[in-house]
Amino acid sequence: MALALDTPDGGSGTAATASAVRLDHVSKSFGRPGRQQLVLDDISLDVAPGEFVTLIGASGCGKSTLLNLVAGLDAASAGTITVPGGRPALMFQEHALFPWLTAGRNIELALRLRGLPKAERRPEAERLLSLVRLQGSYDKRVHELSGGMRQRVALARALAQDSRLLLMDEPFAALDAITRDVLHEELTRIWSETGVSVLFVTHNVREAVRLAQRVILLSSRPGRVVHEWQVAIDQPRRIEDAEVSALSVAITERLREEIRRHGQQ
Amino acid sequence: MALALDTPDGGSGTAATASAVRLDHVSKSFGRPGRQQLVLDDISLDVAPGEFVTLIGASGCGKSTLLNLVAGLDAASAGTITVPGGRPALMFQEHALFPWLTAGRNIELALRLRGLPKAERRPEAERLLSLVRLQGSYDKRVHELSGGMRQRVALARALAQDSRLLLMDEPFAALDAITRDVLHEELTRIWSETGVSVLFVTHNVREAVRLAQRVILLSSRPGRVVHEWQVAIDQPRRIEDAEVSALSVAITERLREEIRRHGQQ
Amino acid sequence: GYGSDSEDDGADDAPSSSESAEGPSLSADEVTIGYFANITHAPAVIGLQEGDGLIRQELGGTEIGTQIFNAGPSAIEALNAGEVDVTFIGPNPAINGWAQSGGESLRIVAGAASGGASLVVNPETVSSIDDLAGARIATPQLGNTQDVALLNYLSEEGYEVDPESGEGDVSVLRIANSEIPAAFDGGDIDGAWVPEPTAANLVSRGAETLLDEGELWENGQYVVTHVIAAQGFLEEHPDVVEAIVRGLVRTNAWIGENPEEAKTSFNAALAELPGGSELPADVLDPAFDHVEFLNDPLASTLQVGAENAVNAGLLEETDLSGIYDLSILNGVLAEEGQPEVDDAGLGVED
Amino acid sequence: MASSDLTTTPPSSPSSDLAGLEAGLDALETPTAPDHEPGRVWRVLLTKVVPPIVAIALVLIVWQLVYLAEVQPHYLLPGPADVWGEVNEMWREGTLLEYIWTSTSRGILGFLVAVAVGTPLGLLVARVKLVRAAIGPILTGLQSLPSIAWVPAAIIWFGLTNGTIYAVVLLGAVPSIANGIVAGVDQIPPLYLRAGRMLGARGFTSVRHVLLPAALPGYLAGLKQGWAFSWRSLMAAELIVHSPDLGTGLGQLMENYRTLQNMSGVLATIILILIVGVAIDLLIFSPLERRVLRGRGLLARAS
Amino acid sequence: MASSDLTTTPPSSPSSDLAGLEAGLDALETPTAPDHEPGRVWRVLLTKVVPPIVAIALVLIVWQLVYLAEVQPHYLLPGPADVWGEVNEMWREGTLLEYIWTSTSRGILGFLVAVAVGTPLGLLVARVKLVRAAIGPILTGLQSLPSIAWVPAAIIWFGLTNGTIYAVVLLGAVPSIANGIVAGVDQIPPLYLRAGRMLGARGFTSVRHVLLPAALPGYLAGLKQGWAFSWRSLMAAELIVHSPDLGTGLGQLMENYRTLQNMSGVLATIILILIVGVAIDLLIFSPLERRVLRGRGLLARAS
Ligand SMILES: Nc1ncnc2c1ncn2[C@@H]1O[C@H](COP(=O)(O)OP(=O)(O)OP(=O)(O)O)[C@@H](O)[C@H]1O
Ligand SMILES: Nc1ncnc2c1ncn2[C@@H]1O[C@H](COP(=O)(O)OP(=O)(O)OP(=O)(O)O)[C@@H](O)[C@H]1O
Ligand SMILES: [Mg+2]
Ligand SMILES: [Mg+2]
Repeated sequence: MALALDTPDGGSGTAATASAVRLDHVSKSFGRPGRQQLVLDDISLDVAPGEFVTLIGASGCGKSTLLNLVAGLDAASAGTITVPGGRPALMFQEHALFPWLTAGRNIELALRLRGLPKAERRPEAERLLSLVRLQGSYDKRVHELSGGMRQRVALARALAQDSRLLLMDEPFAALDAITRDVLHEELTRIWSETGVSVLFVTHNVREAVRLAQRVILLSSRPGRVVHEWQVAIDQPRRIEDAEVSALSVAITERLREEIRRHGQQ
Repeated sequence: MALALDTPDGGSGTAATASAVRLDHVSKSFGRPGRQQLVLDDISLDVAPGEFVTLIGASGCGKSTLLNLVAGLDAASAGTITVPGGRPALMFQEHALFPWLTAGRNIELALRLRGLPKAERRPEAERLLSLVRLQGSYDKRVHELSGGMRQRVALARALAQDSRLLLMDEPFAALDAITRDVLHEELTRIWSETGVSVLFVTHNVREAVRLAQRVILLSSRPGRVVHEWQVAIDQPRRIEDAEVSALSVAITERLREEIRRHGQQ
Repeated sequence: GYGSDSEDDGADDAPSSSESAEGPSLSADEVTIGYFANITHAPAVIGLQEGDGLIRQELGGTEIGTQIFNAGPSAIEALNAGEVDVTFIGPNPAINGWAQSGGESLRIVAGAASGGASLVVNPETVSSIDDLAGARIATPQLGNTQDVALLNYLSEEGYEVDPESGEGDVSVLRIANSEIPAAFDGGDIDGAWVPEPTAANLVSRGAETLLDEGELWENGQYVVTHVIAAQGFLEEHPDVVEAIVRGLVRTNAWIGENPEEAKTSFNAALAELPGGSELPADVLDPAFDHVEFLNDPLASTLQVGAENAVNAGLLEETDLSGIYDLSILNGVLAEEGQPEVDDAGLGVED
Repeated sequence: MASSDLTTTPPSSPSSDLAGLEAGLDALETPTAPDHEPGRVWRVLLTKVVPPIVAIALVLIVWQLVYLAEVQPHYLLPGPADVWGEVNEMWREGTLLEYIWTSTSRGILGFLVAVAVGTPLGLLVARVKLVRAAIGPILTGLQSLPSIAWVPAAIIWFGLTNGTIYAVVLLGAVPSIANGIVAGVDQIPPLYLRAGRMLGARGFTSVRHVLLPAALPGYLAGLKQGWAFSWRSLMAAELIVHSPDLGTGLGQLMENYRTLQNMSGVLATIILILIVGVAIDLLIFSPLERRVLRGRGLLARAS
Repeated sequence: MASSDLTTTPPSSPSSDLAGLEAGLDALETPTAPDHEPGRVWRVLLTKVVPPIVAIALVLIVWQLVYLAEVQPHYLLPGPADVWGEVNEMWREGTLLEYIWTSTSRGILGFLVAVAVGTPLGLLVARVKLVRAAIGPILTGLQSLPSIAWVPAAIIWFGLTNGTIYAVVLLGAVPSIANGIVAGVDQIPPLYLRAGRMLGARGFTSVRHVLLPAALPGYLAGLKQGWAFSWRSLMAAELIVHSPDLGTGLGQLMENYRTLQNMSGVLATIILILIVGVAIDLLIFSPLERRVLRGRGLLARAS
């Protein structure tokens, strides 16, 4: 049975004495003064250390913007963002691999900047590549990789940073169902073994439920937290599980409602 | 009930007197002579005029490569490709929008190159934008669009070409479930109204079944056609339909098998 | 305010055109004359002045184009290209132009100036000829008149110098005239064999004249500027050349009679150039006095200069006969009641 | 647990001498605080107008100090006042603007012709393999030929006219501009070319709608270098061709000052040339560049 | 229904005069047939070696014809044989290589120093807004100052040494190289900078691992222009400063030939300068460029 624990709009239930990420009334608008567009509106959000949170919402609702704010790549227009654990690892929606390096070197650069001694880098890069099922692609240039392969190299690079907080923007969008399943497995394993906190954006509601402890739904224009679900299904879960399906259907229904409501405005 | 009609490996059953796309024993390898990698191996494939065919396969199996060959962007290493209907429209896996133009202008450029008179371009571009649910984004620059919005503009641009053959490389990968549903609807409508032929790559097996008349499964390294399903479910279908689900499960199973077999080699 | 000191108040802005309509028309509608804006070209500077320049007056209805050069090669290039018909120039570019064209391009039709070059040195490092060993002496250009003179002088004094590179017992540096004062001030050179007004300029900065080139020549006279004409132009429009030569002869005569006015006039012409300014008296006076303006091209000194250049290896053996055509000059001199000049056997043979 | 508030805390950097530089290098990467405040005009003034003025003031002060210390005799290194006097004189004589205009108009006209010639040439070299193999390296060779080398030939062909000046300017600028567009085209991500091709852009349509706009940032950089080449070639040409009928440009002016050993004049001319160069950059290239980069989201903007 | 076989049929183009050009412009976009055939070496020869040779041969033939037709007197436009004779004489005298080497070594050394100075300067201008506002436009202004303008100042500071020559070369090349890297940095897609930042690249690490490699294609284009500037400035400097201690370079050589009105010599020097320029491009810049572009998938490759 899906043990979904609905909480009302906004704010997380847990006390915020120690959080991996904390957003306090954060807003963000784009554009020149005068012609501004409000994208995120008064978002408050807590991710507890070791928590796995997924963000869902319609296309263009501000999920990537939110991750950028948390990553410190953009400044919020209002509110404060606190990330106590130091620099998070961000996996961009576009792969953002460096085209002047090979797949393996991209990962090694992350290892190097993290401070790993030279001798350990190559084996570690190979290990990460095989983790994402790309053993043997070490020497491939970025333009020689397929879309899904690039995404996996980017995943390996993000993992190479060994951060306490992992921000992932639709990391599995370009992967086939099977590879995705495998990587779900790996990600869950890494998460439970290392206790890293994860903020994960996806369009695949089943994926969200499959992975997360908590699913957050954003509305569009402007993005607001409209709903949260605690996912109390035991790990190991599988994406085909009936409980996952059931909760997914409920979430999808709410998402549809949200979009419909927006269309009527 | 899912009326799936399994046909054995390779070759299409229909007579090829008139096809929208015809591949005859096509192979493609990359790399310098001596260090070549065979990506597509002896692919024979026919798309009948007005047919909707989806291609699925593991990440990196050569789907995008195949579309590039059909589009004439790359030359096959062996075999011949015939596209009688003239230049197809290709929607790239990366959005491939021109960053120096606004969203609307990107679409207008396609209209202009297709030969539409100046006065009709702007209204037509607006129409296409609202078709992909982006009314009001005409003046946005590419870098001001979210990932999913870019993908939708690219879809609108491909539709603007009004080609007899539409090649689509994971066009809905970055969209939320609801927007995707809506666009499925639109695409099916356009397809049935205009009789365009579609060759559609996706990782979402349900999507493949939801849309296609025929689903083709490619194996990896090298890519070969390993299986085909005729999808005899009546339109209008919905992605949640039981028949769609049932066939999807079967296809996913076959895909898993294929990947497993590959892993063992 | 802008242009408040502007000299032409519009009215007399187009004197050359209005003036050219006045006089009798010569065989050519138009003639282009080249010269340098420096002291050894003073007859041109003065004679071609807007308004009352004597050369201008002689040319009457023929329109005059002027072209100011800053180095001999450009002048010869322009002459060869037919862009300049007559030009004032130093002896060595004329010899080089003559030699390279196999005697086809030009002829010397008159002299203009003599003298004006000297070896000036820093008295602290070079006090006599004997101190020249190891010194660094500048000339304005490889193979030009002063360069050849220096090389010749050094070899006569027993110093060995490789003419091309300038290496040897004395280092010979080729530095543009305009940079020589700075090089001297910076202590980069111990002296220079230069024409006026650079020599006077160096003296005003503490240099001393070690040798006046005139001391090496008979009468102290040697050609430093003469007038050449393109052969084609000379054949087609001898009357125009004659007018120029007559103007030159009269200008030289005027300078000889009115040296102070000539200085003022020269300085004024100089100041009128874009960016031009009058030379200070401590440079102008000695420089002007050091140059002699005369009609005689001093053909024999040209011959000697060419031989020196050949000896120095800076010129291939050249036959200079035919480089002079002094018939026009001698005709004009006869008219003016002055003695004829000699072409040292290098004249055209008819 | 150390809490770093990303909105306010600057990135921690080593407290070495290099810290300032490092911080500077990070400047563009660090998100800037949004500026809705009314102080915006002041901010622009502060960041755009004050720094160059301070820079210029600093140079002037150092110059004046060096002058006063008489590191070099005054006739070799005149002070700012002397140079200003020289400029002022040209102003009063009413010749200043003529000098500037003569050179600037020649420079701009020559540059425009060079663009018109260099752009198609560059496109051909960039896109046609045979042409590239045949003349690509020769272009670079030509680019490194000093202008003076062309003068004799130009005089033979064009005489002592503006034609010679323009010929020398063109021969200097065309290879540079062509090389600029070659570089720009080479850097175009192939995806755009492919996308253009799929949209049906061929030949000149493709050049106009895909190739040129895609190559624009690199092309602009090439144009800027090409302008510098035009201008320098012009200066060289003006030294040689100097006839009163053609008007006097800054090149001749400088040469005359040099000949007359008038250092104040030389410096005044240098400053005039600098001002023209800076003005061309500020009025033409900078705004163009900013527009192009901003349109493509390559410029980090405030807010 | 007309069937167009995409593998073999070229794109249909209008049968106008422009057809050839259009086809050429499409060349890179059209997929090339894979070449596994053994004839590959020949193909490379045909496409890489033959075109420049044909181009040079054409120029020589036209030149010889013009010479024979005596469009200009021979002393103004000598024929190829005369010029060859001049080169040959330098060769026999053993001075040829010295001239080339003197200039080339100066040019390369000056260029390297200019790179070492210009690169950090350009990075500062590109990345630090204050510096950019303060000296960005001045850089472009400096770039357009003719080399000759620096000669008097350089002589005052450095005397008649190689120092003066290098100073002139540097003042010519540094702004060009700095502007090149500024342009290169400006064109970096912000995504890479952000990615680098997320990976923890700061300050010099960021410059080394992200900024420089990302700006490399534009930077290389700037270096090429910078080389042209160095070389031309060198020629200008060599014209002015000619002292026996310093050796004779090509600039002096050309000036000497001009003085002597030896057109064959002038042309021979021009050709030597061209050869050096082409060689530098072929040996240094072209391979570098090709490597950089190929590594990033910006070069269409056969197969
Ligand atoms: N640099 C920008 N300038 C202006 N508007 C922007 C900018 N970046 C994003 N936006 C706008 O902000 C909104 C949210 O964008 P964002 O990329 O965060 O969406 P998203 O939730 O990630 O969508 P998707 O699922 O499609 O990736 C969009 O409407 C977009 O147009
Ligand atoms: N230009 C190239 N050079 C070398 N190898 C390439 C090149 N393009 C693609 N490949 C290789 O060809 C294979 C197929 O790539 P392709 O992009 O067609 O895969 P795909 O099926 O589209 O995968 P995905 O679903 O991940 O997009 C991959 O192994 C890839 O590494
Ligand atoms: Mg997004
Ligand atoms: Mg793909």
